[in-house]
Amino acid sequence: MPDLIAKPALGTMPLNLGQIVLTEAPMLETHSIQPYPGQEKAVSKALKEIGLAFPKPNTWLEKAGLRIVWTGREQAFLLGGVPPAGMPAAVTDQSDGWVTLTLEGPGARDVLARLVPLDLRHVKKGDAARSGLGHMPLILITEAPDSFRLMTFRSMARTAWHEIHDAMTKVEARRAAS
Amino acid sequence: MRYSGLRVITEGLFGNRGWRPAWRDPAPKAEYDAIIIGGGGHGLSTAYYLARNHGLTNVAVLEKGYLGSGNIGRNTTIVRANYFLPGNSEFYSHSLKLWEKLELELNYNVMHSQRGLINLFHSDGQRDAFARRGNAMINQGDDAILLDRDGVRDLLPYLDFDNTRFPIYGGLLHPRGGTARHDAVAWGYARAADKRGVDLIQNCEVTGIDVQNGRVTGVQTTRGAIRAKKVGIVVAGRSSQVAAMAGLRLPIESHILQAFVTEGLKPVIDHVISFGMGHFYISQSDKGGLVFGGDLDFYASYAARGNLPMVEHVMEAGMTLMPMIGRARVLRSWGGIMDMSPDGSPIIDKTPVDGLYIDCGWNYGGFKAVPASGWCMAHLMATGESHEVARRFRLNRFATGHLLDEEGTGSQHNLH
Amino acid sequence: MRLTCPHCGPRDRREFYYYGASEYLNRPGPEAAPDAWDSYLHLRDNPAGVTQDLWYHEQGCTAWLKVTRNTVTHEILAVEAVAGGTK
Amino acid sequence: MRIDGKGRIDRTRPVTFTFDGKAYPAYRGDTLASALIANDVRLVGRSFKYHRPRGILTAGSEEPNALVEIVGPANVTPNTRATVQEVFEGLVARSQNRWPSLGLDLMAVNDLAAPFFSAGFYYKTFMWPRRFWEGLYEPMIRRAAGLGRLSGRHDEGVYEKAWAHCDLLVIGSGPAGLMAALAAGRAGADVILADEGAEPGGRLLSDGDAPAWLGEVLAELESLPNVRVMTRTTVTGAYDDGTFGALERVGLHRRPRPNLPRECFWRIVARRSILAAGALERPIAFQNNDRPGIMMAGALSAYLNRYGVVPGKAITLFANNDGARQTARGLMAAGLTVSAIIDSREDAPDEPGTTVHKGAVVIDAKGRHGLTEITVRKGAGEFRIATDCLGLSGGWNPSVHLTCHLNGRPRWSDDLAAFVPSEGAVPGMVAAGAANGSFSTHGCLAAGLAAAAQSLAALGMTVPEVALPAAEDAPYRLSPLWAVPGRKRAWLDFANDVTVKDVALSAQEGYRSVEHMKRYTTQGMAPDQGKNSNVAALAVLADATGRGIAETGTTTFRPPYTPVSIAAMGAGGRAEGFAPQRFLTSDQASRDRGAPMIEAGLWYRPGYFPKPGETTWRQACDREVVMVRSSVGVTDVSTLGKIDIQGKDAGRFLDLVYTNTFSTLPVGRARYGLMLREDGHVLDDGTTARLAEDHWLMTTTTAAAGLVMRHLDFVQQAFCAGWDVRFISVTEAWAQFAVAGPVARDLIASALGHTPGLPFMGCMDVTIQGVAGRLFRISFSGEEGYEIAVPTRFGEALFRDLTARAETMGGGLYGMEALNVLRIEKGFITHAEIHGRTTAFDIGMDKMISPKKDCIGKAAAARPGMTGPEREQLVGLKPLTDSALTAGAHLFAQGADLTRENSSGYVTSVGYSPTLGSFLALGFLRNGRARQGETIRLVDRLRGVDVLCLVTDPVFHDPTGEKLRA
Repeated sequence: MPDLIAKPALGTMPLNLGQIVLTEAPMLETHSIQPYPGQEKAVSKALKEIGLAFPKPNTWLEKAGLRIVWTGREQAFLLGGVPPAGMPAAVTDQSDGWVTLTLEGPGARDVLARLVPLDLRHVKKGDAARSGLGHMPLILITEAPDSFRLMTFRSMARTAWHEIHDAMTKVEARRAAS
Repeated sequence: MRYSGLRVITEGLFGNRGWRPAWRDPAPKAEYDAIIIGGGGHGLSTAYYLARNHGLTNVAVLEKGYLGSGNIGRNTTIVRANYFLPGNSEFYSHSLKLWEKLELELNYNVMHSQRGLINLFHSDGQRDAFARRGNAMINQGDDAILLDRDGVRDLLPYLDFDNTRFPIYGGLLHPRGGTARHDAVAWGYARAADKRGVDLIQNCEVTGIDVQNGRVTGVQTTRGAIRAKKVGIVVAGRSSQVAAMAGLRLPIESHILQAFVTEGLKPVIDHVISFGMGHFYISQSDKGGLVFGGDLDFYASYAARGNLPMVEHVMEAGMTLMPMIGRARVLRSWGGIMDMSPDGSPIIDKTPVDGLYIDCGWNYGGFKAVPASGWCMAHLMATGESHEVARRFRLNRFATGHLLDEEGTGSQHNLH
Repeated sequence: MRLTCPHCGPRDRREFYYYGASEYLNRPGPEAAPDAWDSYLHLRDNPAGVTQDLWYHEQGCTAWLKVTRNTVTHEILAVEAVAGGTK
Repeated sequence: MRIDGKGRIDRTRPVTFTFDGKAYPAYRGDTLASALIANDVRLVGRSFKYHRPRGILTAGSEEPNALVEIVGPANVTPNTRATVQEVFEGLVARSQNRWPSLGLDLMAVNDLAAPFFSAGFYYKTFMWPRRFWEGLYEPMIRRAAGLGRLSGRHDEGVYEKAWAHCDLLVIGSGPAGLMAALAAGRAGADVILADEGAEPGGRLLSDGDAPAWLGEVLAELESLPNVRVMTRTTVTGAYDDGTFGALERVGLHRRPRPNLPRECFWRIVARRSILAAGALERPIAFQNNDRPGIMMAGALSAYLNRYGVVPGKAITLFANNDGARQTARGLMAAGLTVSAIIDSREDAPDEPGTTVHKGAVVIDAKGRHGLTEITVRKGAGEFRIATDCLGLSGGWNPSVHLTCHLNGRPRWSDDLAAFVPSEGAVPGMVAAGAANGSFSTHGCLAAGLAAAAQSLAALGMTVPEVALPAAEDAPYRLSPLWAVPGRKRAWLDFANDVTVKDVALSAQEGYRSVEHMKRYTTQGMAPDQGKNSNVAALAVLADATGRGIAETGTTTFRPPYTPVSIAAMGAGGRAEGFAPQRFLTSDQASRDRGAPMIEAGLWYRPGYFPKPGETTWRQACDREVVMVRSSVGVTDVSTLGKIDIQGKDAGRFLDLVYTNTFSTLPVGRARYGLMLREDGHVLDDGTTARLAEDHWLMTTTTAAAGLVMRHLDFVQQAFCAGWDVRFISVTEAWAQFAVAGPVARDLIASALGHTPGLPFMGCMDVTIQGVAGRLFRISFSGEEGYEIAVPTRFGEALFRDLTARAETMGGGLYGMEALNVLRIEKGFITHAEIHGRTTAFDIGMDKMISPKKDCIGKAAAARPGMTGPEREQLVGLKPLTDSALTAGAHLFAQGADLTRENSSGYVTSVGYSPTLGSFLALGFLRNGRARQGETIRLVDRLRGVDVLCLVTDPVFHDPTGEKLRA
């Protein structure tokens, strides 16, 4: 056990507004996987060991509590565990680099529509996207059409929380006024 | 016909029937001593100073649309001499001195208003950079005052000093900086050039440049061939196309810069103000509209119109800097085509073709340069030598590494 | 304005950073003459019409893209990854 | 006057509002304009230039006259169209651009001086004496100009921006838009139907009693989950690739509620679009046609049918087309008197119930504060008609505006005497209905359906069955009439006071192109953007120049279609929302110690850590510098960019992006690297460590972290895509702290539990209190220095731990100020020095450009202008006397005049060095390296500093680096 105390990015309680809930997700072991040129298949093969494959762009896969998310050009994040050793890929520990927020409930997409320039009309479980949350970087993981995980830089956690909260407030005020 | 307050009154009393055209509408002659391609601010002032300073009056200005149809009528009208690199300093200083006498020189009220320009800074590092600039301005013989936060607050109490992302540390005040009525500058030069005998030929597009044995001999136009031994290209965002007619490839990329004006409001902003943490600059026109702009749209374009990301960025900058303008409504937005050079500074130089001269690379600072640009381009075309305040504006300086990069962003055209 | 990123699909212009003409891909060799470097770094065709230029999907997959488009109409004709792409 | 039984207002919900301090009754559903009409208020505004009394001209957003200020509890909104602003309980409105009052406006003296205020008069006078412009003329002009007033207070209102995506955007919900939306909705397309009005229906609500089928269509649209009806939403701009801007008035029509946005600026992304924005009726110019009480005929219908009000008892109409007859019939059916119709057409039809003066024109109007009488000319005869309301119809202009936003030019139709949209002007957009010149209700319905069919086909969808409701299909018959000749002023642009004479004068003076005319007269540049007047002004110009209208051309319509508040488009930018904030893990700990936090890019970093008794930042800074030099200091350096680089070609890659060689660096060592831009100037510097054979960690400056990442991505993808190299930012993953000072090693040993035994520029994995971390022996202070990194979650704990240990050793925290002084003492550069114009030569590092290999920027750095004695080179500067120095000062040779020509350099960084007991500076001096030992004059004329300095090597402290390597 380390003597140093670990701290989450925010350490805040979930926020409920109307039917929408914003939560800081617990930190999850996260590793980036970047196959070397031409090695994507070999990496996929290696990932089979844990029941996964290198994900296609804009998707994520899940197996036994492990999740692999496409996070950019020739890059994926493995969430919840350690990648198999010896893959022909660069692997880094990204666990501490990101804050993950969950946004759930009817109207979650209305909240995102205030911050994210993506077309979310037809999103479904298994979708992933790189984009922006306002002016912040974003990895958007869709768990259901009204349930999302949002990852952004850990140092920007407060701004991210504030901006999502602000958007939720406005969505809720509109609902109340209608 | 001379303009004056008395003339306005006498004409008014007689139904304003006596006003005559501000310029003639001549047909192109077969030959001129010099041709200026481009009837914008720079082209018109070049023609005017060719006539005024060098006695060259057998000159034609060829304009494919109407006079002043380019960036001279699509800018945010800022006039300043606040550069810090030798080469730029003396040039813009010279230009500002010409501005200060322009109304009487042209007998046309261009409404040059020296209301003071304030560049805000938001960190110690920015203050140091602005101090360097301010000292350069004073060394050049121009004016600059370094304001601290309270000094800015005294002048601009409506800025948000308390609740803003990038607090205001101070500002560099350039008291002689200000604005002018953009169209009037084009019209004033046009009228004054016409009066000295220059032919201003509108709706005349140059379609070719005739070169024989490395010498220019004239141009082809939509209104026929016109001969001339000296031809000046002064076409801003279209420089690459026109120069290509003479086989030249320029260090220029054309980009869009948007600008905005609000509905008329009673006087509320008395200075020209520029934000230091995001491109945003603003002044209020005499008609009452807030005139403001930001950075380029950043992609090469000839469309003279922009897109929303930069619009929103500019508005967001306005809201963080001076949230009192929130309820002003944007009436119109527009875009100009900027001739961006690799170091952000202009080119006034000969070309490899004898008798062919070029004046371009104004990036988005061309408006304030109009008088000196014309002055120096005329000097170059008349004497074959660079004017002393424009001697660093060489076409080959990128090849040699003698750069004039005020922004320090390097050889990427859109970053200046 | 929207660009269709070969990895991410159609995206708003604000996700992209613009560099300049695709000429930047043709880096002269270390032994190239100064003229070649001048041309590479500074001189541009700057066409009023179809051009190819470089965009970076900065707020996206971080791919550098070569975009074929029209500078007069803003029509986007093609977008391809500079490094080739995994699809 | 309110008409019983008419209108769609809610008579069960009376409300009270005030205008210019007087309270009036109204109903929910009224606009301010309809409510004023209901209360017989005729005078509502003053014109821009002549301060002419003005009434309400239109019933829409194109209103040029009835602009008012809305006074809210916290702020005032100027230039609000009374025709758009909905009335709610407690609404406070007041007139603008008048002094002292609306009824008695002393500025109206301008109206008397009108002959001298002809178009462009100001270009011809106010030139002499020169200095009177800023002092007298301009302030006078500015005070007279402008319309409403900004309060000068921060706009604290709530605004938002949002995105919406759809297959089909239908702009306008009149008959064409409704049919289009219905068809596309039934086909299963995602449809957004946007309309400016408070309720959908467009002209169907205004032309007469709304047809029964309207309710059914709206109900069906409401029931379709794929159709989104956005009311109070004006599509304001068309942008590239199916992107539209739209402004929704979310809260402006009701009493303010907490958190409810006032407005929302939408970015709508649509695969296809249908422009069904209708048409705008145009006035006819004649003498004094701007009197209050003169209104568009269609507006009269709208006020009657939609709001149940009429602005007069004895109504007359002046038209050149059949359209105004519908207004007449509607009025008469409601029991009102239509005294006469003046129809300019000789062959105009009769109208039962009223007199039609055929081939007649109105030539003058009387009644300064409200119309009382018009003068009509028919043939050679003239006669007067008493009237308090004149409806005008000069025909209709299709709302082509959005089709022009991508530089499309509308096409002139001689048949319609109007501009119509050019096909394909906006890719994917189809114009339909009145917006496309089809003016009958039936024509609109059919066109809407056809447009939907066209759009659905393009979307690959099948057109469903839609039956067209029965509707009128009257032909559009018109004989163009723009301006009635007359001696006195006849208004074209009401808002900007541009008259027929002004346009004629413009042509007379050679401003004959349409753009010249617009700019010279200001025609079309007022808040209505020429919606009411541009076409007539063109016609007058065409007439004056002897050209046709088609040849004259039109000015371009640019976004926005209707003005949009800066606050809406800038929503989110207010206050701290302008950019994300990045916080260190040590942020709270630093604040707890009273450290002022300074913006460093997006980050916040502590400036200094004040101790009791210290009253200035300098005291704290000096103490912290001495502390680092004498014992040990701790500071958070996590903001530096950290890039993890892996692969067997990583060394080769580093050799390409750095000037110096990295591939030879042993594992467990770090090296300082210099990175150039391809143009040969310095991009960034930092240390890169080799963690393992194929594993590297690059450090960038805080400022350039993003820039360097983008640069590396480019180099890799463009030039070495096939190399085995991969990299990713790990900046956020690690918290990193610098520990520096003579006893730094002891502190590290105490924290680790053992002495690391790391050589200078070494790096190693460590376990610190049970946490796996990394230790680097690097220094930015010149003292023996370490940087220790742990996963970010442990950052705060380690920071507190290191701080506590340092304090027991006589050390403690130091901030940015001390860090800056420490690095100046050592001559280390930051972006104050590598400001984008400096070369490796300038900073004395040209030897770091390896001759053995290529690197980015090498070729361009070899250009003749990039090196040599003419360049300003990095030097140290030390005052000869005990004097303060300032950054930004310039350097002059002693005895030289203080001119631009003589300025031979400048100061980039200064600090007071408690170590050396003197201010020190870094700067650039022409040929500076050869001038060490010279005395130079440092002059800051902005701040009155003038000090003689010794030119020195930039490294002031420990020049041999003994302390570093100790």
